[in-house]
Amino acid sequence: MTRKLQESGLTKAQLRVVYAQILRSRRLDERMLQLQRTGKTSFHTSGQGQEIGQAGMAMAFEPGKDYYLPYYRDMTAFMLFGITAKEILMDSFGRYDGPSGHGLQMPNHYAAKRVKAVSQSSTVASQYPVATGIAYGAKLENSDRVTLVTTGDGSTGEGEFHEALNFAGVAKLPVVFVIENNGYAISTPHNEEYAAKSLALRGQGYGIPGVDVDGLDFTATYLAFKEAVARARKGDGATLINLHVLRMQDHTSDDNQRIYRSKAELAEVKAADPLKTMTQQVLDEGIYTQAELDDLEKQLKKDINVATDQAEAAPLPDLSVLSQNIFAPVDKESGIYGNN
Amino acid sequence: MTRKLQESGLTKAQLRVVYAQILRSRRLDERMLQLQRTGKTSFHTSGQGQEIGQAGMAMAFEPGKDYYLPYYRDMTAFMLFGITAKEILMDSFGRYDGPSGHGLQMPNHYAAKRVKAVSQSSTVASQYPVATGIAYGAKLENSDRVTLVTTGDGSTGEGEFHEALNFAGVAKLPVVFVIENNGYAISTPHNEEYAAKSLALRGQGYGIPGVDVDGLDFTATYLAFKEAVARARKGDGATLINLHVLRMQDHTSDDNQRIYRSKAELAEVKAADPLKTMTQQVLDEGIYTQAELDDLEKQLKKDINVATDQAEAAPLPDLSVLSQNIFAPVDKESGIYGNN
Amino acid sequence: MATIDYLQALNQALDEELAQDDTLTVFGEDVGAPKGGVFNVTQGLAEKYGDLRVFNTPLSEAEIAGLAIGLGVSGHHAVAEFQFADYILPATNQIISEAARMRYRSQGDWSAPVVFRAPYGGGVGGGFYHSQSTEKVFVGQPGLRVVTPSTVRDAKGLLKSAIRCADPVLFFEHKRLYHSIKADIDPDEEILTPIDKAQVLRQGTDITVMSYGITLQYVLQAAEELAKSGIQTEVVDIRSLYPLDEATIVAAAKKTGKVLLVNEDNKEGGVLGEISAIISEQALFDLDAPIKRLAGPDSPAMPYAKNLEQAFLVQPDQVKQAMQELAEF
Amino acid sequence: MATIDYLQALNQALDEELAQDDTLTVFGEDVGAPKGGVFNVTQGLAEKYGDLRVFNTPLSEAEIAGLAIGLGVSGHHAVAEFQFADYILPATNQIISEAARMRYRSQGDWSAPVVFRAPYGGGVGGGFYHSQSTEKVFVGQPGLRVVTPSTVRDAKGLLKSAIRCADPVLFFEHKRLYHSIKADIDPDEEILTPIDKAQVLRQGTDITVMSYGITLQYVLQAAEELAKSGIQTEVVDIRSLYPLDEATIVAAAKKTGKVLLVNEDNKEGGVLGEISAIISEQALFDLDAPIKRLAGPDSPAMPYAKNLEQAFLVQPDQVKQAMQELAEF
Ligand SMILES: Cc1ncc(C[n+]2csc(CCOP(=O)(O)OP(=O)(O)O)c2C)c(N)n1
Ligand SMILES: Cc1ncc(C[n+]2csc(CCOP(=O)(O)OP(=O)(O)O)c2C)c(N)n1
Ligand SMILES: [Mg+2]
Ligand SMILES: [Mg+2]
Repeated sequence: MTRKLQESGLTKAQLRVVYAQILRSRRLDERMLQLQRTGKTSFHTSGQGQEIGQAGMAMAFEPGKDYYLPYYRDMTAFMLFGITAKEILMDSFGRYDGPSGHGLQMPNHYAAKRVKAVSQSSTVASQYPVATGIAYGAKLENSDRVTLVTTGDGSTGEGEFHEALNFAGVAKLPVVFVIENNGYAISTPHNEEYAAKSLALRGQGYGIPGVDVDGLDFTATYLAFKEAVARARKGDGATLINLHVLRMQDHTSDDNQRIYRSKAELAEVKAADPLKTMTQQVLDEGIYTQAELDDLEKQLKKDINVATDQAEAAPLPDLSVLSQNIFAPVDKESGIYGNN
Repeated sequence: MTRKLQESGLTKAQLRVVYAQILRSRRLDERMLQLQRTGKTSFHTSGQGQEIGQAGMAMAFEPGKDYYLPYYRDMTAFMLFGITAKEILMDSFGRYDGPSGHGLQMPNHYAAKRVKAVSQSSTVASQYPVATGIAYGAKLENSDRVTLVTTGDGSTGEGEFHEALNFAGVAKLPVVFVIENNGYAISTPHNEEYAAKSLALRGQGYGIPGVDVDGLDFTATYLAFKEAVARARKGDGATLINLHVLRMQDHTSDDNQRIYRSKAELAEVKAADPLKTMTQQVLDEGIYTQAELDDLEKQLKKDINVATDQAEAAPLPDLSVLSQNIFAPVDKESGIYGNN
Repeated sequence: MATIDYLQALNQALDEELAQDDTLTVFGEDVGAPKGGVFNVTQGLAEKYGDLRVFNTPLSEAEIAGLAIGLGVSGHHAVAEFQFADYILPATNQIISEAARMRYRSQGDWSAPVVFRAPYGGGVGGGFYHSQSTEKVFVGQPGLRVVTPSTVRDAKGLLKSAIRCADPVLFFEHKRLYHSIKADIDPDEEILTPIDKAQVLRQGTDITVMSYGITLQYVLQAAEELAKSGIQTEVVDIRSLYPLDEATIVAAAKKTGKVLLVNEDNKEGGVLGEISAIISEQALFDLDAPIKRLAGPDSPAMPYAKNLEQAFLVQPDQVKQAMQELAEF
Repeated sequence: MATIDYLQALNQALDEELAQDDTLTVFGEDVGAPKGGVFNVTQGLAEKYGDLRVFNTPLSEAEIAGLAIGLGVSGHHAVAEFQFADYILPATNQIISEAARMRYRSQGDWSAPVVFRAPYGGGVGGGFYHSQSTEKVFVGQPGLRVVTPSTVRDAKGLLKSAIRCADPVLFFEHKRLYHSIKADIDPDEEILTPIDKAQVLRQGTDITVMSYGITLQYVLQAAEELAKSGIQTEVVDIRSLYPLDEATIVAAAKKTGKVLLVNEDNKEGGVLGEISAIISEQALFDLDAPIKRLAGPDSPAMPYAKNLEQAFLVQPDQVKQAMQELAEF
């Protein structure tokens, strides 16, 4: 049973914001798929089905204080850290003002200096070791900031996943490792990715708690993350969270999941859409009325239209970028080293 | 309590051979340290303290049928697979007839085509993925051969360790993964290597059994490996064995463990020498009489002297080796590819 | 005869070798049924040869490499796919420490006759991690062959030869050649391309241009155009990036005395440097012009925005212009 | 003034930088107390600066690299040690995909000001995996500096500059220089060596020899000896292997018109090729002789048996002979 939103301990006002962001992110995701299909952008990776889990996750952190190393499906969490639809769209259009990649990175490589969301590569799991370095920094600074890092279930096969968790266990690092487990790595189903009953069991092998969390249940997710964050802030070390979510869309816009997922399975996934569940919850728990939701939908549509237009109108990177920021400039005065 | 040797189910004759090989390997190891100290060879890695565990391990396999990917402390197991002191010494002296490296590899890089002991690099844990390929081959051949691969406790930190176990779980490979856990990685104690209560717990994260085995207890070790091998032969997949042993000597002849291990600890390790325990056992259980043991010692000394002289007298690699066997010769007839 | 493209040629090569060598396995991320690889190079093979021989692996490139090596070591053959050439990097240790050294360090007791396939190259909107030319990371490792086909015929013949080769072969496939070049290939002809030879694709007397990958297509096209204005170009398909075919390279350089080297990778530190060094070591006094290199800029390959990506990529008109300038030198 | 060796110079550099930069951390396998590294480069530092700043890591080179990168990204500085240059290979992906690309892909929003130290080179009885020169694997990655000091002064000054550098620096230390070269260094002098410049160590007019690592010592010695018979050698310490200091290299080549390049690595595919290519591209008509390279053979580095190891290694007399032949060319 999905737990009540109110059991999360968040206020109604907070829950309104969360829900609105989730809905915004769904509508934005749909728009981005559409932009890709109509040739306005060249690529999109959808996060549909992972939004509720990501929202529960994001709400447990302090954006601006905590570091965040997202992966390519994390649009909802990224927005909850404080990023706008327009910013995200600028990255999709390859515009220089996009915070993630300034037109240099592919779409969906979420990052933003402003909220300590760190630049990511496409090489899966390679953010995990980097996250441990950032977490180690908190120890050096005697800070209670926490580092959040996410990846997919398939990506846990990588050696870098293992090496990071091992060191985090040894050094008791303030980091929350998240597996957004949607059961697939592109076309490869989970039983061809790993044979563990649950990836949460890996925690013990590193001396850190590993927990299974229902990422379709906002409250359950939020509370699990709250505990992991508290643990980390207190200096008790890392947690591994195996967050069970759904991948509702193709792997990316280059993929066609109907080749490897049956009609029945896809229908099931559609039926289990956690946004539907949560929409029912916000109505049932009196967080929004139906009329308010209708307004919200209208507002979001307008917002996203405006954001799309503005993002598209933003300038492409200048060609001079090709030779900028490769190395730091060598300091002319000393003549010897970068401006570290 | 150390279990009785007879409880292993091995015959007295077998146990006599095992013990003699263990003793031979200890005396050979001592000789190799001495050869290094006197400048006759330039390097040695001792396996003292790991012999009993290795013997229990080796006895569970069928040399010549099963593949074996040893690591650099595996001299005892390697000898039990059928390799002579002279062969090992040739490798130590860098002689071309050494089966492990033909003078090209450093000492202790145990390998021998004859018994399917596969050539190893020094890069720790990199034999683990290779072992899975060999194990996969057994499936292709519909063979019940098993692959044995060993490494140290510190080496379990490597990503390649993880990747190999993960795939072995998924593909249910007939492989036995061994961690010879001596509590140190050079100077680094186990609590700075990993935080798991036991490395055996990692098994669950890969969907394979993980077991802790007392590598100072021959019978316990042998029976645990027998079970793992039976599992693999039956097609039930891999096992991870965390074999608890002692490192009695310096990491290698380039190291000095008195810098990082206290006198008290080193005294404790010396007192716990499993060879002493086993010697008492063979006497108590009537496998050898004291007189026989005295003879055995004499015989071993003679053998090792002869082996040392013969190995030293063997030829160095010819300089032509520098340009041989880099690539397979290109087939002149077809003019197109190697002699695959 | 049937007209097939570069990708179909690769698929045919795998199909034929799977049929004739029953120790052969083909695997990698999403390589098995039903997807058959993200580019479809292995499409239909799992269905035909079973999912014990053609299969998906978890995301773990070091394991993919090691799995192949272990198969090779124990008498099997393996074609391992890295989904993108960018993702070979996590497997660097396996490839260099294990595969490349296996034969030599054991003096032939053991060997690793495996093929590592990797789609490389940019211009596909792939940003930094789906566009790189990573061949430079792996050349210069004795024991490891690095090759790349740049024609449809070689896509088939070189892959078949690589599979039959007794040594590990790192096999780069340019993504933008997959569907952009086609040729008539007799499906019944057994095509086996020499694995250690460069290839003169066009004879010429005025300038010599050596290249591989998509830029080789630009060179061929420019050579065709320049021929009309009387400039005759000797075009060499480098093909074997390591070890290089010194004899063919030096002969082609001497023939015209004017050499241009072209590839898509960054200029400094790429494989063109070695080719240039071989020429200036062995044919310096035959040269009538500096050995020029036309390559990508020395910035990380490759930015996403279309304008930057195009600015990064060596363009056909740059190739033609460089050739013209060299002819006029 | 105090006479110190190359290794002590490295230790001093770390000590001074740990003292002046309290964001700096130093770590790696066995780097902490009490061992202070398998070569003792970090000896005494954990005791002095605490084991939060100077510490052991588990065996996991990708993690070591990533840990450093994460520290750099979040405003700390890190010197990560790879126990041997051979063992950087498991960290290739972190170094190339993360460290080298961080600044560019984020247009300066993030950077990775970290140093990766690695003892390289053979002649120490280390066989294939404790002897390699792995620099060629990492050059040609825009965003990643690759340097190596070949003098005691540079061991100190270049490491200090690398630590202060705002970009990732891969720092190679030749193992056989650790104790074989000594110099008088004023402990109170703040030595900072330019991180992007080659260095002319000796002026000459007859031949130009460029090198780095142990072979540079042979070059200097031979130059000294040849000077007695009237051959004046211009000796360049390449020092910055990527990006190369083209200006210094080209000027030195033009000065004598006769160039010899020397290193310990295999010949084909090593960094000498790029140096040669730069020269033949920019100074071809100033050359009076082919650009020669003297390097290791194209076989896996490095066999264990003493006779083979010595046969692999470029020897002082080979260097001298090559220089003499070039002078007489
Ligand atoms: C090192 C590496 N190997 C392969 C890829 C190609 N690739 C991109 S996403 C992906 C699947 C990831 O699956 P999962 O971790 O489950 O995440 P999901 O996409 O399902 O969210 C693959 C194979 C990559 N990006 N990096
Ligand atoms: C990839 C790699 N990193 C570092 C080393 C250097 N090294 C050799 S042995 C060793 C410690 C291994 O410890 P452990 O795995 O516990 O095995 P033990 O020596 O204790 O048997 C290290 C760090 C190496 N050989 N390979
Ligand atoms: Mg997934
Ligand atoms: Mg150990």
